[in-house]
Amino acid sequence: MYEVIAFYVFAALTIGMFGIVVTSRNALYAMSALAGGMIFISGFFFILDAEFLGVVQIVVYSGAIMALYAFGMMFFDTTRDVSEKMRSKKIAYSLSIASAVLVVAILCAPLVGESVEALYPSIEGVGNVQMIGVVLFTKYLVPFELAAIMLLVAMISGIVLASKKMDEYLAIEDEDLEDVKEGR
Amino acid sequence: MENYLYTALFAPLASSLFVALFAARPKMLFTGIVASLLIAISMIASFVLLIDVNTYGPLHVSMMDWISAGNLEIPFGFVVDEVSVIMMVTVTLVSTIVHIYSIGYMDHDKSFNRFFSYLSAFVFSMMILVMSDNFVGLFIGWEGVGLCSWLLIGFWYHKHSASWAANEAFIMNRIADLGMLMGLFLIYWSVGSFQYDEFFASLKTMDSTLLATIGLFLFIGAMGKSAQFPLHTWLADAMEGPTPVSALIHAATMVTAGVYLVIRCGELYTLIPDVGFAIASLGAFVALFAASMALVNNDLKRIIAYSTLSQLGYMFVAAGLGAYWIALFHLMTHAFFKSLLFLGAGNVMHAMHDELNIKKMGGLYGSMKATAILMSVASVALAGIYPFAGFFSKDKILEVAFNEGAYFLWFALFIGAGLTAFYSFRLVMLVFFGEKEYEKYGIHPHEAQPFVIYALLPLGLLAIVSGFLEHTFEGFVTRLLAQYEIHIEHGTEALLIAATLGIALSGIAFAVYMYRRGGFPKSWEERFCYKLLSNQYYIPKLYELYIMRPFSALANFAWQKIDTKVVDLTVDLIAKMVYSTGEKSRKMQSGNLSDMLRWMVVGMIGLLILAFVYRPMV
Amino acid sequence: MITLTHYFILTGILFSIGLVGVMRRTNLLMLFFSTEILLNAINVGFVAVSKYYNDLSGQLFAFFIIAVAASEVAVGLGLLILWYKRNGSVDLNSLQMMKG
Amino acid sequence: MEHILSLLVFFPAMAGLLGFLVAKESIRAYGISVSAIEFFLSIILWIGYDSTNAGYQFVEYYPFISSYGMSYYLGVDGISLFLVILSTFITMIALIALSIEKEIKNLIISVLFLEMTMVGVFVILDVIWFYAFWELSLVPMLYIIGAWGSVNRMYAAIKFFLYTFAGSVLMLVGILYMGFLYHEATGIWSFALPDWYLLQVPFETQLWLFGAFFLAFAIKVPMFPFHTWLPYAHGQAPTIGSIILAAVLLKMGSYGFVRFSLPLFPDASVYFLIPVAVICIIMVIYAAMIAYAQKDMKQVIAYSSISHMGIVVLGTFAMNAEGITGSIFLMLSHGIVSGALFMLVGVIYDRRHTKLMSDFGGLASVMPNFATIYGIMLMASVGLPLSIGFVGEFLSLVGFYRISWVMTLLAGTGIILGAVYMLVLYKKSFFGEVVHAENKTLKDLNAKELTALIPLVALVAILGIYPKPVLSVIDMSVQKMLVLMDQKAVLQETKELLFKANTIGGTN
Repeated sequence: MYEVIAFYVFAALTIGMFGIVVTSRNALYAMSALAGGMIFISGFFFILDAEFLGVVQIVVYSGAIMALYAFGMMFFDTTRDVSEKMRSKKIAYSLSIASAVLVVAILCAPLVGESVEALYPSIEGVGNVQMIGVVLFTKYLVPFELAAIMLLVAMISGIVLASKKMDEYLAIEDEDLEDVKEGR
Repeated sequence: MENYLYTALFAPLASSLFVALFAARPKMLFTGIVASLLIAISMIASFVLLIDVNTYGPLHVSMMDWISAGNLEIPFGFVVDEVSVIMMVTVTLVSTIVHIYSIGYMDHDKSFNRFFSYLSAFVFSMMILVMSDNFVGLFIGWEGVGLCSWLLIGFWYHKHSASWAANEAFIMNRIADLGMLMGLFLIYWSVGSFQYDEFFASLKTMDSTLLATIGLFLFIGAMGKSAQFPLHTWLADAMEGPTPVSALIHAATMVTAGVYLVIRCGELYTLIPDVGFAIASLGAFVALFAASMALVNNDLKRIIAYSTLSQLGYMFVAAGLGAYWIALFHLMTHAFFKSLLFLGAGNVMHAMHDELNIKKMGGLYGSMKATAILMSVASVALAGIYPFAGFFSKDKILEVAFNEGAYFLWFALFIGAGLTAFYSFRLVMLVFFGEKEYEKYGIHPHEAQPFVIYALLPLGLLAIVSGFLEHTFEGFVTRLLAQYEIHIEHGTEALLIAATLGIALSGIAFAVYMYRRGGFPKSWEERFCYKLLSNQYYIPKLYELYIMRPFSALANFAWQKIDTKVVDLTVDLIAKMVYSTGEKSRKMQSGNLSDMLRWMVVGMIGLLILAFVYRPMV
Repeated sequence: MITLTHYFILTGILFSIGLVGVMRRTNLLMLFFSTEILLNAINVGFVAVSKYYNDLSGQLFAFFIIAVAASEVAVGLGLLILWYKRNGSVDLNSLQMMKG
Repeated sequence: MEHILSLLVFFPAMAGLLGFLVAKESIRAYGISVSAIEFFLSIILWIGYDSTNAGYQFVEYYPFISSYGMSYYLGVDGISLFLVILSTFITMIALIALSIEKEIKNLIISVLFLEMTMVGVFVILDVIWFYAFWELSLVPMLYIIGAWGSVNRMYAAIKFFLYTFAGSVLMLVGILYMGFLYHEATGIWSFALPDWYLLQVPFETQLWLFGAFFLAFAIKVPMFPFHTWLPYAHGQAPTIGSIILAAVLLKMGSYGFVRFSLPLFPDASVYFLIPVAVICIIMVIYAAMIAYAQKDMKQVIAYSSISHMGIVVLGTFAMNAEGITGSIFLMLSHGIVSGALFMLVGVIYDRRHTKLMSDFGGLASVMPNFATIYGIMLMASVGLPLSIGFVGEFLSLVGFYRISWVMTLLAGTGIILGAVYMLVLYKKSFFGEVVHAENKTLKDLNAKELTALIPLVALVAILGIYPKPVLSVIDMSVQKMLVLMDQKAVLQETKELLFKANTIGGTN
């Protein structure tokens, strides 16, 4: 029963938060709403007995990614309202709704048979985190390592791209080149 | 004996190839002499073979395989039997004389060597034609003589008319060759072989429709080579070639190849008398038709060409009615006197500096006695006056027509004989007697070189005496060919001979009488009949108007309208459609990320719909 | 009782909110936010399936998605900053160089 | 000898790669020697070929992607042997006669790569590889036309490329479906042609597959109405491109009919016999008429190629040993003759920079050797007996006569119309007076051109007089193929037609 209540509450909250994200004119509001939405999502994860993911969600999304956005936004002028020239909202809405309906229709159609067998069934009495750890370091070891490398690359590239010095060289213009030649 | 066979066959080839080495060089006398010698060797070998065949019977050799595929086996095989040896002797004899004659005739031509090369190549092709033991071998020779005829008619290629005539001859012959090829294919698929003997052996087992079809197809081939109506126009135009060529190819040998083919397939045509009768009727028609055109023509060589055409008609009458040996006999005698006539005409042309209009000659007897006598002999022989060669062979043909009860054909030939006599002597009179018209044009005619005249003497002799060989000839060739019995009462026969002789003599007399007095009045030339005849019944015009021009127009239409405007345009249109779709849809690529994202969602929806429609049913 | 269908519907709603954002916003930063919503919506779906079929693969997928999202943000933000510095705007309409 | 086929296929390409290192001055000699070695290799192949064995010889088989049945599978039989020799021979001759100076290095390297693909198409027995070579052959040709052609070359090159490419895409679908069928039937994947030969395909399926392959081959041949790329390609291509295009590339299409359509889909081939024959007849007559209307010498020969290829395809669909052997022989003879004719046009183009017949006239007196060789080739082209052109044409028509005499008669008009346009061409260009002053000083053939042309003339004569060594080898493999077709046929009518087509006598 609590589960049901929790689901609906979280669902309402998440939808609301995300709704704010996509409609808000202020970037700061949008970001805050997004962070909230993320946390509520982690609520679903806890309901679904995926504690590990729930934690990761909070830590990575609400923590790391949001922090990244927050830092990123320092570069922009966030207090000003985001001015957007909107074109044909109707198309956007109708397309989104159509796709959502389709997704739901497909997913709810009786396609996922009863005969699905679990590849990695969770075992009674073993914690979720432990299970994930086992699977992650056995079957998904290579993807895991790749993900690690990817993150590393992303980190470095993020740093490089955002750093001031690189910027100058990347955005080199013809007149800049002249300046360099003349030793200025 | 095989060596003689190969000598007879390959000596002309050797001659041709040897002389061809010097083809591009200026005149070298020895090429002519070597060529004549080699052809003479071939002639001697042919005579040896004639004696041999007479004593020991036919000779059959198989040299090597040529084509083999599937069930088809075509060898290079040669047969020397009674018919082919007669052809060989005739061909090589006339060829030798023509070669020697040409040394004199082509004396001043800068392409002297080339001429001999072509001429010898022609002899080689002709030998293959007559000696082959199968139909495809015959076809090799058939096309080979066509090629040489093309080369030789167009020998003076800088003349537009010559190259045009050469092409016309080749193409006309090709049309007929297609018919012949069809006949060959039919033979192959009914018999499984192209060999004469196998084909004749299986004739009995084939039904008559099939035989008639084969016979007709083969005759179409013969019609082309022998210039029978409606494929006859090329022969008169072929007179553009040098005169020795006309004598050899377009009188004595190549044009008789069609007759040879019918004679060779005598066993076939005997079984299909209806087709034979059709051939004979066509022959009789051509005999009269060509003779009528010869009546009014003023071109020295064309007159003789029409006469050849007419005589070929006679031969076809005989062959079509089943008198094969008589056809062959006429073929042989005709070869002698007709080539003589042409070669004499060549002398006249030389004397007249290549003037061909007989109206501009006259009175040449004074300056060229020998030629005049020889040509007169040939003309008498052609007219069929006793005791000259033409009498024996031509009269026999008339008897055959009468004997078969084909009185209509007989009558046509009878009239033809009269016409022949008339136009032959019209020519003789206009050229050699009467007013010396040439003086008006400042020409000083002279007799040909003596050796040229000597070379013609054998032909003159043969034109006189070969008729007496009739019975020997009959005995010899009827070993192979069907016997032909003439069942006419002696009285009737004598009457017939007398009638024929009478009409021929009256034709001559009429010609002599008329042209002594200066010929027909000018007003005749205005008449419709005269115009019709002198324009060759407007047939060349009809061909040009209704075949050549429409073909040309259709070809242009097919190219400019159909090919570029329909077929190619369709292809280009498809390409353009692709281009224009790209051109139009590039607007989609506005560069705006929002738009792209929208397109992405559209695509996603499309995919989702597909996924939904084709979802796996549980 | 909450069934898998409920979760799917929720996923669908969240996803379409994300799509609306993706299509509607022209501010690049907002676009990034919207993509995060899309990713999160899918994550919910994965975890729900994982739960209802008692299979850990779903959770692991979600895990990797989070990793990808993190790297995306890192690189994306870097580029965004770069662009902002050069153009002074992060509006999509200023980015139309790929016009066909 | 074991790897001679691999050597034949890849030697030119390897040599072509090395060619980048060769100095520009010596690249001509290099190209000629490479192609001569290649030709020599193909002659060794012929010497080593066992003419009593009708099957594939010099077979090389290595699994390539074995889980999907792809293999590197080479082999040569009587049908392909002479086409390989033709390819190497023509490439060599064309390189000898080459007169282009511009970017000659790239040109020669392109030609060598082209040679690889041509030989590859003829000797490969794995269908996927066949497809690869088939398509690869377009690329060097695209360059040759596009880079060294005349004014309108880009249009011609792109048209050539896209047109032929579009056709073969459908063939790829056919190939994949055929592989799928094989998998269905046997449970294993295989794209080896000899394996496919053993598969009996249901009639309905045959029809579809025949259609898919047909389009690719028909465009390549090119059959009416897919022929319009050819005049453009020939008109714009440099001489060497035209020679190779006419002599070898067109043969790939007709080879495809013999190698794929007939043995793989015997019932469909018989079913479509009459429509195909009708197309062939249209090709023969229509192309001959268009050739007659042309003003450009090269276009005449280009259209005459279409006309002759009509007879080639007709012979192939005669369904008997005479016709098919004849059509393969006609491929060879057409390769030699049309190659020579294009070369001759190139000779005069090099001198006068025009190909219009009206610009010539009277050439026979200025260039006697040129005129002689031209005349010989022309006579071979119209199929004069004892020249190479007659044998194939005669056999093809003999063969098809068994199927339908009316159609043979109609196709036979090709020999008349062929004589018409060829003789008219000859008359316009070679006969008559020399009317243009520029033509009076034209030089006759030089040593280089004679070196290239005399072997062709010799071949025209030799194979015309004694074609048996070639014919018997072809014939044996063709008969084997016919037996195969008979075994594979699923319909009774097909078997009856095959029987009828191959027996003498009986009703017509």
